[in-house]
Formats: sequence, C-alpha cells, structure tokens
Amino acid sequence: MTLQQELRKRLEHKSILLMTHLVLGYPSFEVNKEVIRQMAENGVDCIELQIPFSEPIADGPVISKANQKSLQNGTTVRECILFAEQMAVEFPQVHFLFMTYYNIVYKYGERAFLEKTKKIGFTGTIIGDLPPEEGQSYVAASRELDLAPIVFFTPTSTFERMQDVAKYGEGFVYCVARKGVTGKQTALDEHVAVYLEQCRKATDLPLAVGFGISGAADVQKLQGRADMAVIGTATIRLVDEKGPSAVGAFIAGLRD
Amino acid sequence: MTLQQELRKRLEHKSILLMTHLVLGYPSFEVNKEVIRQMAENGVDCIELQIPFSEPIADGPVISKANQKSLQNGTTVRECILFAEQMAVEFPQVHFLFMTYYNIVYKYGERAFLEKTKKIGFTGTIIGDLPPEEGQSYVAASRELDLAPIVFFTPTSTFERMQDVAKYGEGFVYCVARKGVTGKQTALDEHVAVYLEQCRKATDLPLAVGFGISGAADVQKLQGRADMAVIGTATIRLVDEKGPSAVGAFIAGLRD
Amino acid sequence: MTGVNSFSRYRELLLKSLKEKVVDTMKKGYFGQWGGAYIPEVLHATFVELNKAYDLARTDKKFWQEYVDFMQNYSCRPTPLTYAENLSDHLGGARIYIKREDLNHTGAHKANNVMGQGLLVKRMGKKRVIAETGAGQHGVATATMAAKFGFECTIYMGEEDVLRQRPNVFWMEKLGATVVPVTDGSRTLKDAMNEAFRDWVSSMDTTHYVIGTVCGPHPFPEMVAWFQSIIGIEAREQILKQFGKLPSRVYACVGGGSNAMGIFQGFLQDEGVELVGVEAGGKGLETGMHASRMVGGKSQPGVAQGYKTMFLQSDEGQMLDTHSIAAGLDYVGVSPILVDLGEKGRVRFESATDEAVLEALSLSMRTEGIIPALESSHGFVQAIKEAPKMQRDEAIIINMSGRGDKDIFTIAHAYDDPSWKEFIIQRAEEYKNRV
Amino acid sequence: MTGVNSFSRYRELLLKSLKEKVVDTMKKGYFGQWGGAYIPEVLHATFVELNKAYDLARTDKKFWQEYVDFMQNYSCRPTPLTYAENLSDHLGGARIYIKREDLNHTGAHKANNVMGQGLLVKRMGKKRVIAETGAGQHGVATATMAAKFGFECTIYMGEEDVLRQRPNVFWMEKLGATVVPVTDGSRTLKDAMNEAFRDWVSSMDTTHYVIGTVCGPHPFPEMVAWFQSIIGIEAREQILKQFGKLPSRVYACVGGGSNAMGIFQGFLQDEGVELVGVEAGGKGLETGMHASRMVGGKSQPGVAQGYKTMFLQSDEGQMLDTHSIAAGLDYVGVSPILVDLGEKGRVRFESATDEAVLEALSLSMRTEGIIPALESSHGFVQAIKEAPKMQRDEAIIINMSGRGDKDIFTIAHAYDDPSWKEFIIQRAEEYKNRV
Ligand SMILES: Cc1ncc(COP(=O)(O)O)c(C=O)c1O
Ligand SMILES: Cc1ncc(COP(=O)(O)O)c(C=O)c1O
Repeated sequence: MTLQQELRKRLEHKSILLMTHLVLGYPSFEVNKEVIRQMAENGVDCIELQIPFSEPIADGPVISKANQKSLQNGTTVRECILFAEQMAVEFPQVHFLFMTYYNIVYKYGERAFLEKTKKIGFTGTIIGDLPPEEGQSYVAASRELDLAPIVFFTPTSTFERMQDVAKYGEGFVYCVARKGVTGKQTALDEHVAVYLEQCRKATDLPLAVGFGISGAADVQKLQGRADMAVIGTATIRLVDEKGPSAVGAFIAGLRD
Repeated sequence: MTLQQELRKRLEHKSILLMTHLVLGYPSFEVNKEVIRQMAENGVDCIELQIPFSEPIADGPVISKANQKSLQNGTTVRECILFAEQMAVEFPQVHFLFMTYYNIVYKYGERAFLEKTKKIGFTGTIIGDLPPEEGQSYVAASRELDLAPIVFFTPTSTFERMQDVAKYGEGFVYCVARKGVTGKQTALDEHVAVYLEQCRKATDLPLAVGFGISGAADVQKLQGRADMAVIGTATIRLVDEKGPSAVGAFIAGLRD
Repeated sequence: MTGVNSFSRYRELLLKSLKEKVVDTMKKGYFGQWGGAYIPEVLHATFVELNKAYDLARTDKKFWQEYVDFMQNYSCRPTPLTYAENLSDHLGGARIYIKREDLNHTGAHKANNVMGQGLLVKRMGKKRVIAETGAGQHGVATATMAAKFGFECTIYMGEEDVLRQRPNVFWMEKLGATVVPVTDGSRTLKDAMNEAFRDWVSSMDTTHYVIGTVCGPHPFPEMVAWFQSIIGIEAREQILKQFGKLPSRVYACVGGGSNAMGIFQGFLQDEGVELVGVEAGGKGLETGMHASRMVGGKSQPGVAQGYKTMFLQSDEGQMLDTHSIAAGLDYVGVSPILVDLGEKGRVRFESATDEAVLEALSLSMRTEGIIPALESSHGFVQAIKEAPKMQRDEAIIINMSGRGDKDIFTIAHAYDDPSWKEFIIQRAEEYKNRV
Repeated sequence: MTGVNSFSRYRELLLKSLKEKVVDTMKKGYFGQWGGAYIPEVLHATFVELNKAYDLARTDKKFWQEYVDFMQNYSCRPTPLTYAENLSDHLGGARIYIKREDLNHTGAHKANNVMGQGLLVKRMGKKRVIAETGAGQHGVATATMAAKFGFECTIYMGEEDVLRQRPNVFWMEKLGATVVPVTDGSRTLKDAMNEAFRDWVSSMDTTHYVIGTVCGPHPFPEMVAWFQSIIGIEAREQILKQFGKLPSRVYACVGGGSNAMGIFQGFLQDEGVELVGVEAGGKGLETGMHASRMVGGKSQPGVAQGYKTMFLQSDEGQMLDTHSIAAGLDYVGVSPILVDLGEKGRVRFESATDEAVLEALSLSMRTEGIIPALESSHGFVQAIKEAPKMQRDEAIIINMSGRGDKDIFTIAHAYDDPSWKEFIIQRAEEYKNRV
C-alpha cells in the first residue's frame, strides 16, 4: 500500500490524522526516543524526523535553534539514520518521514539517501528547499522506490501552481497554513478555509496542514477541511518547558 | 640724533654693540624689570621689548611659549606700553625698540601706536610680519616721527632685494643669520661671513645680526663683520633656568 | 568619457557574452551545473514575479539608461580608472591600473547592485526592502538606497558582526533602517542571510530581499552580475582610451563574487585577457581558517541559501566556519557563475593571506595615496605578486571594490597601533565618566 | 558630461570674473581692502618663486588641462549634481540640488586644492610638502597627494586635534606622512598653521607649504580659489543641463571659505544667482562659542597668519578661541575674497548652530541617503530653512563639501548614541586586557 492509501485507510476511523515533528539529536536522542514513544502510544499517525542542517532557512527560531543545538551536540547524519531505523522497528504503527534540507540529501547522495530511507522502513521525505523544478530526479527516484516525496501548497500558490506541484507529490500534500516560517501562531480563519478548499480542488492527495497548529482547538477547526494536522514547534516547546513526559497527554488531548 | 647716528657713535668705543630681547609680561613684569636692569647695567646698547601676540609665526618654541604664557597671565598691550614708558625713563642709556607683530599695531591704530612709541622715548620698532610692500604707510609715519622702522635682511634675500628693502629701513638692519625661526643655534661659519659681506654692500645702515647668537664665542666671531649682536632666546632660557640674577654676568661676559 | 551612449551598445554585447560564454542552460538560472533556485515553495510566486520584473527590465533599454543616469547623478559613475604610476615603477613590469569603485557613494561597488535593485523594486511597486550584511557595507548601501527611494528597510546582521561593526550599524540606523541582530548559528553573514529569507517568506507581498552579491537563488546571481557589469563596461572603454589596448590581466577579490563578476564581464569575450579572482586565504589555507572556496581544495559542491555552488562544508553537508580579516570575503559560498567560469578555465583563482593583505595595503597607501578596503586589498596582493614578472608594455587592472577607511577599527587593530588603542581607551574613559 | 573641453572656456570666463568682479587691486593680492601678504622677510624669495610658478600655471592652458585630467583619473571628477527629490518634496518650495564633493578621493573638496598644488610643486621641483590641519581632512588629503606625487610630507596638527581626530592621524601616518602635534597656543588649527609657517621659514628651498583653504598670504587665496573653481564650473554646466536654467541660490558652508569660493565662482557673473555662505554658529552667537566671522558682528578687521581679513579677536588684537561642532569650520579667520564679496553685497552670510546642524544632517540622511560632513551640514541648515519659502520652479544648490562618515566619533557622540559608547568601552576593555 502506498502512503496515500495507508492514510486514507486510517481516515476511515479517524476524523483527522496527526503528524508530529521533532529535530533529531535535540535535546538528545534519548529524549527523542521518549517523545516518539509517547507520540506513538497516543495515536500519532505520522512523524517527521528532521535531520539537522546548519542553514535551516525555512524554519523559525525554535526549530532553528534546535537544529543548531543538535549540531553543537555533535549529531551526524549517519547517527540520525541509525536512530531512525530503530524507531521504525520499534514503532511500526507510525509512518515515519525524514524532514531536512536538500544539501543533506545531496551530500549523502540523492539515490543513496532515498534507498536508505526506504530500507529502514520510512515512507517518505519532506525537503524544505527543494521545489519540484529542482527536484525532478529526486521525485523520480522516490517514486521508483515507492517513497512519498512530499510537496507543498502555500497561501501564495496560485491554483495552477497547486495543480503543477501536485503532479510531483505522493502520500499527502503539506499545506502550509500561512506565509512565514515555522513556529508562529496561525489564525485558522475564513482565509484558511477558502485556501483549503482551493487545495482540495487542486489534488486528490490527502491534505496535511501545518505551520502554527498548537492545540486541540486548532485541530478541531481543521476537521472536515483537512486530513491531517501537523504539530511542529508546539511539541518542541512543550518538551523544552515540561520535559518529554508531558507529550503523551498533550497528544492525547488534541483529538478528543 | 637718529638711531643710526647714536649707534655709530657708540661704535667709536666698542668693537660691537649688543641688543637683547625679552617678552613683556613673561614670566612677569617684575622679572622683566630686573632683567632689563641687569642688561642696562652691563652695557647693553639696545633692547627689544616684545609685545606678546597670540600668533607669533616668526618665533621659535621658546619665545612662542613666552608670548603665550604672558597672554595667559593677562598681559595687555596697554600695560606693555605703560611698563615700557617706565623703562625708558629708568634706563636712558639704552635704546629701546618695540618688537611685535603687525596686528597689535593695526588694532592699536598704526599712527597712534607710533606716536605713543615716540612719546615714551622709544627709538624704533621691529615688526616680524610686515614686509616693506605692506608697510609703506607704516614706514612713512615712522620716518615722519623720527622712529626707526627696522627692516630685515635674510640669507634668502638677493642682493637686489637687500637694496630694495634697505630703502625702507632706518636705525639699523636686522640681519637674520639663518633661515628659520628664533631660538635655534646658528653656525657662524663661512656662509655667514659671505652673507654679511653682501649685507654690508647693500646698505650703509649698521648691521645687527640675530637668530641663534648664544654666547661670547658667537659675539666674538661677529666682531668686524657686524655692528651689533642680537641675543634673543638665550637670555629667556637663562632667566627660565637660573632666574633674572644670572643675566648681568651673562651679558658682561659676552664682550670681554 | 562620454560614457552614456556607449552603454547600451555594450549592454547588448555583454548580455550576449554572459549567455553564450557562461550560461549553458539558462532556463533555470544554471551556469554549467551551478546555480538554480532552491527555494521554499512559499517563495515561488515571489520569484516568478521577480523574474518577470527582471526580464522586463533587462530587455527594456530605458531601464538601463535610467540606471546609468541614476548612478551618474547619485553615485559618481563612471568611476575613474587610475594609472598607478608609482606602484608600477616601484614593482617594475606591467603597468597597473586601478578601477576606482571606492569612489562610489557609500564607498564600494555594492552601490551598483543596490541601486539597480532599488529601481527594480520601484517598478514592482513594493515598499519595503530587507538585506543581509556581514561587514555592514551592503547594509549601509541598502539603507542608503531605501532612504533615497523612500522604502522601509530592515537589515539582518549576525550578532557578532553587530558588535564588531558598530560604525556601520550606527549609519544604517541613522539612515532610517532597523538593524536586527541575528543570534542563530555562527551569528555572522550566512546566518543573517538565513534570517532575511525567513523574513521574506512572510513579507514577500510588500517586501523585496536585496541580496548583496552574485549568489542566492536565480535570478540573483545573473541580475546582480548584470548591475555590476557597469564596472567592466567602463573599465574596458577606459583602458582602451588610456592605455591604447586591452590589459593582459584583470584582478578582483572574490567574496560572493559581485565585484569580480562586475569587472570580468567587460573582458569575458576578450580571450587574451586573463581574469584572476582572489579569495580570502585568512591565516593560511593549511590552517583551515580561511574563506577559499575555489583554491585549496577544501570546498565541496553543495546546495544552501537557495543555490548550488562550492561551499566550505563538512562531508555531511554542514557549513563550516570561515575566517578572513576582510569581513566582506568571510562567506561559505561563492557565485555559481564564477565556479562555472573557473571550471571552464576562463577565470584563474588565487588566494591571499591576511598578512599579505596588510602588506599590500601599506604599499598602496604609500605609493599611490590610495586606501583599498581589506577586501579589495586581496586583489592587490596577487597583482603585486605578478606584475614584476610581466612586461612594461602590458597593463593589468585591479578592481578596487571599496575604500579602506571603513576598516579603521580592523586595520588599526591589525597594525597593532598603540596610539589608536590609547585613543579608544581614552574615549571609553570619557564615556564611562559621563554615564 | 563631456566636461573636459568646456573647462578651458569656462576657465577664461572665471578668471575674468574673479579679476573684474572681486579684485579691485590685484597688484598685491588684495580683494578690496582684504588680503595681502604679511610674511616674514625670510619668505620673500619663496613667495616670489611661488607667485611666478602660479602665474605661469594660470596662464598655461596645458596646466589646467593636466589638472582636470588628473582629477578625472584620480578623484572622480566631475562630481555629480544630485537632485534631492525627496528632500525637496518633503520641504515643498524650491528644488534642491546637491553638489557632491563628498565623492572626491579622500571624501571632500579638499582634494581639488591639494592635488592642484601638488602639480604646481612638481613644476617647481620641490620634494617636500607641509600642511596644517584641524579636523585632519586637509592633512589626509595632503598626505595622499604627497604619496601620489612621491613627496616627503609633514603635517602640523594641534595637540588637541591629534587627540580628538585620531582616525585621521592614523591614516596620515599610514600614507607615509609625519604628523607633528603642536603644543602652542590653543593647540588647534591656527596654531598648526603658525607651526607650519615656522617649518617653512627654514625649509623653503625644498619645501612647499600647502595651505588648505582660501586664506593666508597672497597668492594662496586666489590660487586655492582657482583650483576650487572646478566645482562651480561643473555645477553651472550641470544645473543648466539638469534643470534647464540657473539656480536662484547657492549655499555653501564657510570655514576658511574654499568650498564656498569654489562653487560661488561658477555663478559670480550671474547676478540673478544669490550666493549664501553659512558660518559656524556653534552654541549660538550670543554665547561667544562659535566661529562666525561675517555674521554676529563680533569679529574685527585684523592681520594674522599672513593676511588681512575679519578675525575673531580681542580689541587689542589677540585671537579668540572659537567653537564649532565641525572642526573644519572652527577657525578665527576667513577668506579675504569672501569678506570683499560680502562687503560688496554679492555674498550673503548666515550662521547655523551645532544643534540645527545635527537636525539637518538627520533629515538629509533619512530623505536622501546622503551623509554630509558636519561642515557641509551647515549649508544644508540654511537651505532647508529657505527652500520652503521659494517657488517650485526655482532651484537651489547646496555644496556638499565632504562626507560625514569621517565624523562618526563626533556625530555618534553628539547624538549620544548608547550603543556606540558601549562599543567603544568594550573595545577599550579588549585593548586593556591585551596590553
Ligand atoms: C569593499 C568590498 N569588496 C568586496 C566585497 C566582497 O563581495 P563581492 O565578492 O560580492 O564583491 C565586499 C563585501 O562586503 C566589500 O564590501
Ligand atoms: C568637509 C569640509 N567642508 C568644509 C571645510 C571648511 O573649509 P572651507 O571653508 O575652506 O571649505 C572643511 C575643512 O576641513 C571640510 O573638511
């Protein structure tokens, strides 16, 4: 089954799916593991594991700092992959995706990176700075390996652009809820509703909505409009403030 | 008798005349008075009393500083003239001349200054920055009042220039012994001898030689070549270092 | 120089040359395999708009004329080509000419790019500009342009640089710009650039991001090179007039590469003219404390900050810290156009150490009364090295990208001038007493 | 601008105008009753030589051409005339044009004079130059010229100024000059000038004294005015081309008066153009802490430093201390040519306070992206005051004699910038720790 089919299947029992995010090696792989455990045990559907990069231009201050601290801790790409492999084994109920920037992939070797991703049981990749124009071979290789190359819709995308972009996507479309970087509050208002209607028309892929989703109220508002809510910065903040043990209850509370 | 005639007469008994210099109000009028007394009593023929000016461009560091200190003490032009008048009365054996810069004269009023100079019994004036070209009316007024406007010969003067300049002079010609400002040692060598021969040919006026004459040896070398040796910076230094009481012996020793 | 009229003629030639000689696949802004536009999707529309505006401007003769007029009336163009007679005599060998970008308003070639983008922003109807800056030169130039065009202006600057380059920060603020210290990463230039991108992805409707060099996503490398080509256009005309023939070599320092691309373009079609780019050798290539991407073999192809080029990075793709006495050369990446020209053998790359730079600077000051910026002095180093081995009937041009008085804190520091230190200490005492 | 050819034409006109309109008795270098050459006899021969060299140069068209070429190739002439559209719109009223002397090499109009005298020195075969300097601008310009022409160079600078203007001292030294701190008098500009004269009276065989402004003994006022006339020649041509007619008024700050004389000469014959000189009002004319010789009625005719003019002096003829935030205007005397033009009603004089200067500077930075020197900002003050009362179809020109970045220590201080102070304090700590 493709990731898209997997998600559709889950949607038969759930009003909305959840995807969470964390930065590998921040604050440490041990904490990462505990956080992932709590997420998995509380029904998260997908998790983005971000391989840290020194120039995370699309991330806001919280994730950006997490990238930086992780690298300062000495986190390497190889370690991240090793850790990811363990997680995929330990939490088979979760769909894992790598999130990173293109240089990490490029230096690893595009094909090698994707093969490895597939091999460890991941289902897709999200690359913050690889628009379809630059990612032709990347998309092709992903498809060949049955991996989902996640594409983005944004509030600045024209309908035509959405249609174009969607052609390159698999799994789901990551709909950025507002302009800007990660980590800022998004008002899920009328504009977002209209925007998501557009998104829906432009593709048959499930819609994941991210950027600024921080609690149950947000998730609730997305129900019926999107297929998956993406919680990014909110959990990083939570772990920073209350430690990994707070994650379970938070996740459980998102979708009552 | 004109100043020139007075000097010629003195030269009948003396191998060389002496002119000394001091800055009025430096270090104080009291010291000035004591210094003048010692000079007069030890046979000095002429004394230049310098009225201090804030911009003494032709003076070297010692006299320059003396000008400045005197002004800082609050010395005024009027005080200087009052003091000068007393000196002329007290030491009739000395020919007094004012030395200053043109602005002092100009602000006082050219005619008024000269009339005052005459009235207090002075015999001439030495203006450091008034070349004959700019001093036409000054020279005319001086002559009218029987005051000697002292002109300069310098080692840079051509013979023609000396002849030109001499026409404007009375009393004596101030022959600057070398290029430069006051207060630096002059080597009274062959060059100076040749220069003084030139000066002698260019004018009938007595020749006073100054700039860097600092002791008996210098004065001796000038004998037969010049009519008057001018001691400037040397006595200021002496007073600075040893006090006014040292002046008498110094002067007396110049012309053994 | 009559200048003005001949510009449009040259412009045609140049664009032709840029396309034919450098650009293999222009479609997506690639130069050979370098360049591209690796941008977050949210900026797609913004880049579409920018590409459109740039293409319109590029094909509109009036725009270039407007640009040239503006630079003549506001920034003293054409800048002179000064024959460095004393330096040439001192060294023997080739005659050295210096292209005087230091005489631009704000003191460096940065003005050419910034004012050009300013005119474009006016056309696009945007009201705000943002920029990254390292040393602060590009920041001051952008703040100046913003004041002149009436734009709002925010400058991103690494916190380290804000502390080191206070004089430039002071002027930016006085010119009306907001300077935002960036506390991410190494807190220097590349981090400022990241932060500017972060601003842009939320503000693109009203805001243009004025990238300061021939780097970043397409169309920036090509566009900035286009604006800077005014240097080469003038220099070619001037050397022909003054020397009677083309120079044998042209030297320029290479940070991002904009001043180098600017002057090189004037001579790209002249196969006989060797083009030499000089990178920051810092404390020596062997120490790892440098910013040499083309020389020294330590850099690797990579993709960051929106484009593909040679980056100083780890094997896993994390960017490394760089070092140069010249803040403007202290950058991990380099123009994709220059990498391509290097691969094709059209540009030779060299590097100059901090130490050699200070020596060249001294020599230039004493023989020519000219104070090159620390960046520009890198070009001088290599020219001074090579000129003596050349013939008297040859000429070389050094592109003097900026003036050095901006660098007084760094230079006085580097020369370890005791009076300077005393002066600063004394000033500080005054301030402390008054606080 | 084609410039070059029209210069010789204008030169004729200008010299004629200088002679006919300003100079009543040229014989001894008098302008009306002002000027002259009150020099110690030992300098007579030197002045004869200088007058001869100057007269030869003045009547030799090749010399002027050589000068113009040199300035074009070394110092970016013609400098632009920038239309200050935003400032004009902001104020309403007359259109404001700015003559950009700040874009000269070394950052001010001082270059015009210094390079001109440098060419003359070359002709005279002398090998050494000396100069006085206050703020250090003329010192840096002279040191630069000396480096370029291969002369030895000594700069006299009041000890106070050496302490205050360390950045300029640093550059002079690096350019190869010896800077001598003068401990006489008020230890500022006039004392440095005295000291330079003292050097000259012993060194005149090999040495030329490069006076920095249109003051001092004949032929300096006329000669410096002549070199600076290049500003007015260009400005007149530029305003006719850009605005289509002559300006109603021309503003310039007046220290010694060289930048003012430079631009005014271009318009002397144009009776309809009002010429406005702006002096340093310091802390206010009523406080006595200023340097206004023509306005405020506190100055008196006098003779010092070799010439007759209006000096700020006591009734007995001792020079007074002056004050201005702009070191370059902080001088007791003023050009004899300007005093004459003032008496004849051809030039109107105004004064601007330190406070008003800082405001004008801010406005210029924010509206035009232009940082005038504190000196130049004086001209801006008056123009800003008067422009709103004028008509939209009138133009005015402000002569921007220099750039303001040289003044960062003073300006940051004046604006009481806390980050600047912190920066200096921090630097000082670093230096102390390392000592
Ligand atoms: C004077 C000067 N030269 C050179 C550079 C380097 O930039 P580029 O290589 O783009 O010319 C800078 C950058 O700040 C600069 O200020
Ligand atoms: C920038 C600038 N403007 C003006 C002046 C004043 O001189 P002047 O009145 O001779 O132009 C100076 C003197 O240093 C200066 O540096």
